[in-house]
Amino acid sequence: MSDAKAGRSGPTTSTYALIPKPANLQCMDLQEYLRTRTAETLEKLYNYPTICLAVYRELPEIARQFVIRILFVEQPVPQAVVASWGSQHYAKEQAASTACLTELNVWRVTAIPGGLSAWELCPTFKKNLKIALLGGGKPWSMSHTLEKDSKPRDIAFLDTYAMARWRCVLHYMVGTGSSNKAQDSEGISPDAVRILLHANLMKRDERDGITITRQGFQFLLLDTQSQVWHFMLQYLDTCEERGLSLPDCLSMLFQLSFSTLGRDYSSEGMSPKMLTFLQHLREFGLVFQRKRKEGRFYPTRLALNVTNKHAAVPAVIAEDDKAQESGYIVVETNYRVYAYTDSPLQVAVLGLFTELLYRFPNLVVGVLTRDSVRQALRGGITADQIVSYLEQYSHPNMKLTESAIKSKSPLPPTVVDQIKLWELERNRFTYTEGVVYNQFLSQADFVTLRDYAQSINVLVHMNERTRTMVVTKNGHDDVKRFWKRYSKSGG
Amino acid sequence: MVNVMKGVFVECDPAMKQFLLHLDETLALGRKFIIQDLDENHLFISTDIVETLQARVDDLMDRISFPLHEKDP
Amino acid sequence: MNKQQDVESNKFSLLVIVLDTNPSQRIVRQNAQLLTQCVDAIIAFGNAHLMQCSQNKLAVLSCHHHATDFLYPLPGKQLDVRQIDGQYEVFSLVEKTVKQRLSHIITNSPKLNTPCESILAGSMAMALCYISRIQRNAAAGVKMHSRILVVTGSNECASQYMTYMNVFFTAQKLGITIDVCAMDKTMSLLQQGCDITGGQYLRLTQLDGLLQYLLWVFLPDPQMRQKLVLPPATKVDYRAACFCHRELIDIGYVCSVCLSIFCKFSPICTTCHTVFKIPGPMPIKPKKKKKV
Amino acid sequence: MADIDGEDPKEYRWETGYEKTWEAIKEDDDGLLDGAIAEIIQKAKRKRQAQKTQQNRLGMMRHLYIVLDCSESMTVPDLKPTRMLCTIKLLEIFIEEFFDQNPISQLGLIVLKGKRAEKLTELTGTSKLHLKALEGVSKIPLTSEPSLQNGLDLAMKALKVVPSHASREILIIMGSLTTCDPVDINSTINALKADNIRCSVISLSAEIHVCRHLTQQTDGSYGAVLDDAHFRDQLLAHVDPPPAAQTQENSLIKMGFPHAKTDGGKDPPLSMCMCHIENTEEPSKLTSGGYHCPQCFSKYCELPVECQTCGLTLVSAPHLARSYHHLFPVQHFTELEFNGQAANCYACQKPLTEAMDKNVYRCEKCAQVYCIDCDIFIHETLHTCVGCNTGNSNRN
Repeated sequence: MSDAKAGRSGPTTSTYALIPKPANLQCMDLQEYLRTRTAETLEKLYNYPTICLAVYRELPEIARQFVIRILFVEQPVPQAVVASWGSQHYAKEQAASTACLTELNVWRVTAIPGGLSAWELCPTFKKNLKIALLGGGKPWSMSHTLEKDSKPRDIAFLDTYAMARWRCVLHYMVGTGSSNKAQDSEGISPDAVRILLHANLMKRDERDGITITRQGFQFLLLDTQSQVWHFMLQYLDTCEERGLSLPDCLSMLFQLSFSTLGRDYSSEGMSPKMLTFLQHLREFGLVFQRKRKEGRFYPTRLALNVTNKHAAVPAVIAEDDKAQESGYIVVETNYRVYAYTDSPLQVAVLGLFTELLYRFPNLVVGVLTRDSVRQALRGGITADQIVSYLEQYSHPNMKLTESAIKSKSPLPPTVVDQIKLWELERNRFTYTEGVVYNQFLSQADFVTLRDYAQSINVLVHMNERTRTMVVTKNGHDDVKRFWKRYSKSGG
Repeated sequence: MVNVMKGVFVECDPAMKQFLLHLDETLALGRKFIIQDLDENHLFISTDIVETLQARVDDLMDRISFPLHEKDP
Repeated sequence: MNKQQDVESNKFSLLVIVLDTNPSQRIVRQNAQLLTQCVDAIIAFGNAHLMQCSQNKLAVLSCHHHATDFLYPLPGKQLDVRQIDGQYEVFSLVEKTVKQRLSHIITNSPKLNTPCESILAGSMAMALCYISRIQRNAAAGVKMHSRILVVTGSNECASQYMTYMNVFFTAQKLGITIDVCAMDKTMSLLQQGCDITGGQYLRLTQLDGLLQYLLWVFLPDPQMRQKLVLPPATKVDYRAACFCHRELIDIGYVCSVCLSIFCKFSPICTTCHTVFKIPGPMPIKPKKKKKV
Repeated sequence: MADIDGEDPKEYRWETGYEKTWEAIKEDDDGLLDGAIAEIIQKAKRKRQAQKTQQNRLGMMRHLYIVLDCSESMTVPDLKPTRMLCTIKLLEIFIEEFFDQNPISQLGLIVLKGKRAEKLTELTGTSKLHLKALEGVSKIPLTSEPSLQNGLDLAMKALKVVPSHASREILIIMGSLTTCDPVDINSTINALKADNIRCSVISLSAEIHVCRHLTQQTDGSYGAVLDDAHFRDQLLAHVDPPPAAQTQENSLIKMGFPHAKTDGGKDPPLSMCMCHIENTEEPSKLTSGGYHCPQCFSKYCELPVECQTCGLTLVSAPHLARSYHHLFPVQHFTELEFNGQAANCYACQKPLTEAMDKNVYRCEKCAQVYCIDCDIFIHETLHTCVGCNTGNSNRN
């Protein structure tokens, strides 16, 4: 039985095609993103010190230490030596770090005299990381000196501006933007809409209108920093189509993310294409520029540390939303949800998994019902997402109750459990598409075929007594071929 | 020789399996759909029935769940 | 959904480097070039720390013979540094600020006629005040790990014993690790500090490859050091020195009022002038009997 | 406030007697009270420091029993989440602090449950044991009334035998307003007084006469808590060693300073330690490290400890050094109105501004200027004036 279990994690992916389950929002971090790139692309990307710096910061902590240890070593370092740096107790973590460095092409294997294999940092990466750390090389593209801005913008202004711009996108998604488009002259551009469509966050419906998708709703449950990153990744996906070069755009993005908040930078000397990119960033609120043609811009908080959501300077929330963001939701044991908010966005998000009962100027009352939660689950939102959203925004007073302190969650345990139960009851079945083999003539045949299926990791289930086994759909061809060869040779 | 059949491998709890067996026996979905009863937690069924089956199970769950609270006083 | 990750990434690490710039250090007296080399290594090391994670913070203090000063960051407005090459803006700022401040300090310091000791303990106390300020200002829910790295080529002196001890215990209480890189003599007091706070003590006999040593031993956070193989801690001698002769002793007499340590019994405490009624071993004797 | 120019002369006399706490609280520019409240707290902290005058004679070797009420009254949720849970949390902090500040002192725990007193831990010098016992306290069913007398008697019995040069103390944490005692409690109080045992009480509800009487008779302190923060302050006030009692005998105590032995870099032979030898839960293991009593060479894995074989107190020099700051405290800084004495705080480099820093603090010795946070940090935690220790010019 245990063998059968081991194979299950793999095949479940094949169920997507079969069962009408919605595709979930896949959020990649920088590392995952880079892993999907080819080695040549990576090599090209490592030509930019900014990208090297960003990649370095995203490495696992052991990997970071390894890189810095060999950064100043001229010869390759034998693998055995590198392996001896880590403690035995953390061998697994070390192996993961080593693999990660290899996958990202940060280092590679070379042979050294004596027949040993050794690690050597990829020369491009090494050179450019050194430049970022110690200096040398060309300045980054936006660092031309500027005259002093006569009216410099302060951080508070930039925050408000960035959030307003970003909220435009979010409001557009939930449709609250479209209803009062008349007053809100700053809608979002066709370009942004195209990215939303490309990212599957929104889709065209029958009447050629645009509606939000399941992934879109999941997107809304993310925090702002993750939203921006996901959105930018989608943008980068399409940047080649616009005639922009991926390395250029990515390096520009990281330059912004490494810039200082509240400081102005120059767009002088940028290629026309990069200027277009800058205009797009401006639209999403990642940079502030007074006029389109002005050679001066300010990066905003959204652009800073774009890859790392925890690095986001916490004050990302504009002043007026402070109270709301810090917690405005009260959940009672009778499944009622009180949200002290008037933001249509927050109401819309809440509406994803609660049944709204009343709306007051500053308060919305809803109730978590089986139906409302199931609807959210059907939309691909997980129970954990719902719970963590409610926890994240729960009212400070909720955190002071005895049960909250004991259980470390501000929500009533019954409600949390019930939401999870509602999710579980939907998953009483797991389906795996596959092929069943039965009526074997001899035990030997069965054992041979079973062992083969197991060895190539396609066995889903087997029962020795009834001589029955199930293999995955993808594995069937291999097993069939093996069977033909086997039966020909054997009998 | 060996017999080979395509279909869907289902893993569930014993109670749910009995429910599936019941649906199969009573032809509730219009026809038989279980290809092989593997053991108490596993079944092998035909592919095209899965959607109907899922809807049916959802139905069942709806019928056996109780509203936890009055929505409005 | 990924809470564990949340907990892990919601932290940052503050490194305060206390650099001994006292011109009476032996290595500086022999070759002034070495100080420049040392400063370069420290800057690169500090930047490597900043490079680990965008939230990481750095402060550099110089412990000069007449005063202790912050080399980085400046208390008020930072220098306005624009990029001149491919170096990351923040790193350039560190480099410029440290060098500028240091040359300012060195040129303005009073002339030194006789060699004098470095007041490292006081500089470390200042570093602690700085750390506790950053800690106070850190946002709620953000975990901050702080440590102090002392890089010195001086001798230590017993006159700072109390200050050292207060610094070590404060650091221990606040969970601050003290690392020491001794470039000349063995520093047994500082070694105790490393032991008390769980830091690394490294004594170099030569300055070649200083940066490599620093990166190797001191760059990993204390939390991550257990995952790496680092030089093992040496046994530290914690014997007390008596107040009367300043000699290390195995068994001594302690005043019950002021805890002064004496190597021989005396009827009056020289520190607090308490008169002792009963001859020394008496109060212990009945106890011994009880135990047996 | 309209009446800037002095008090209203028509104010009645009985009104002036009040400390008008509500007038002390002023809204800041944003209409928030936080700033004002923080200021009151900091003022209180400074006040407490000021009271800590230089005491040359302190009871450094303390033997303290904590007597904890576990009656029904501890279930009251006026301290969040309940009195009991709040007390346990604070006691954890207290125990850690106590041993941090009083490394050669000993502590024991007594609980009062159901009119009886039960000794949870004996007097020992390691915090681990007490913290473990404290974990179990939360599971004690909280019922009926406590008996103050039984608790005091039990503690007294244990404290009577400690050496005369040590200070003997009992700290009682009372939730209940009543006590259910077997005989007249005054006899116990008199006995405590005769034995020089200092009794202090922290009441979680209200002031109780018999407790007040007890503390007055035995030279202890009495406090009734307002809220959890105040409770914490009251409790932590007991961390500092009390002044030595007049009658306390002074003596020189023989102590051993073991050093972890290494003979020429070789690992010492494996041996058993004495501290775990009778412990059945964690039996003694053969190890090579450890501290050896310089008198009889018994081995212990932790310091400080009293040698079980020869009765010698074993400590390390830093343990003693931990207590020195009580004896050599940093001098009180002078409070000055801020008018640009310095651009930033000498210690933490915080830029000083008129808006944020109304007062600054100056050390009279080295004349450096500090912000209020550093003033408190230096006096409460660091115990070292930064300015006095960083300038050679001031030293020589």
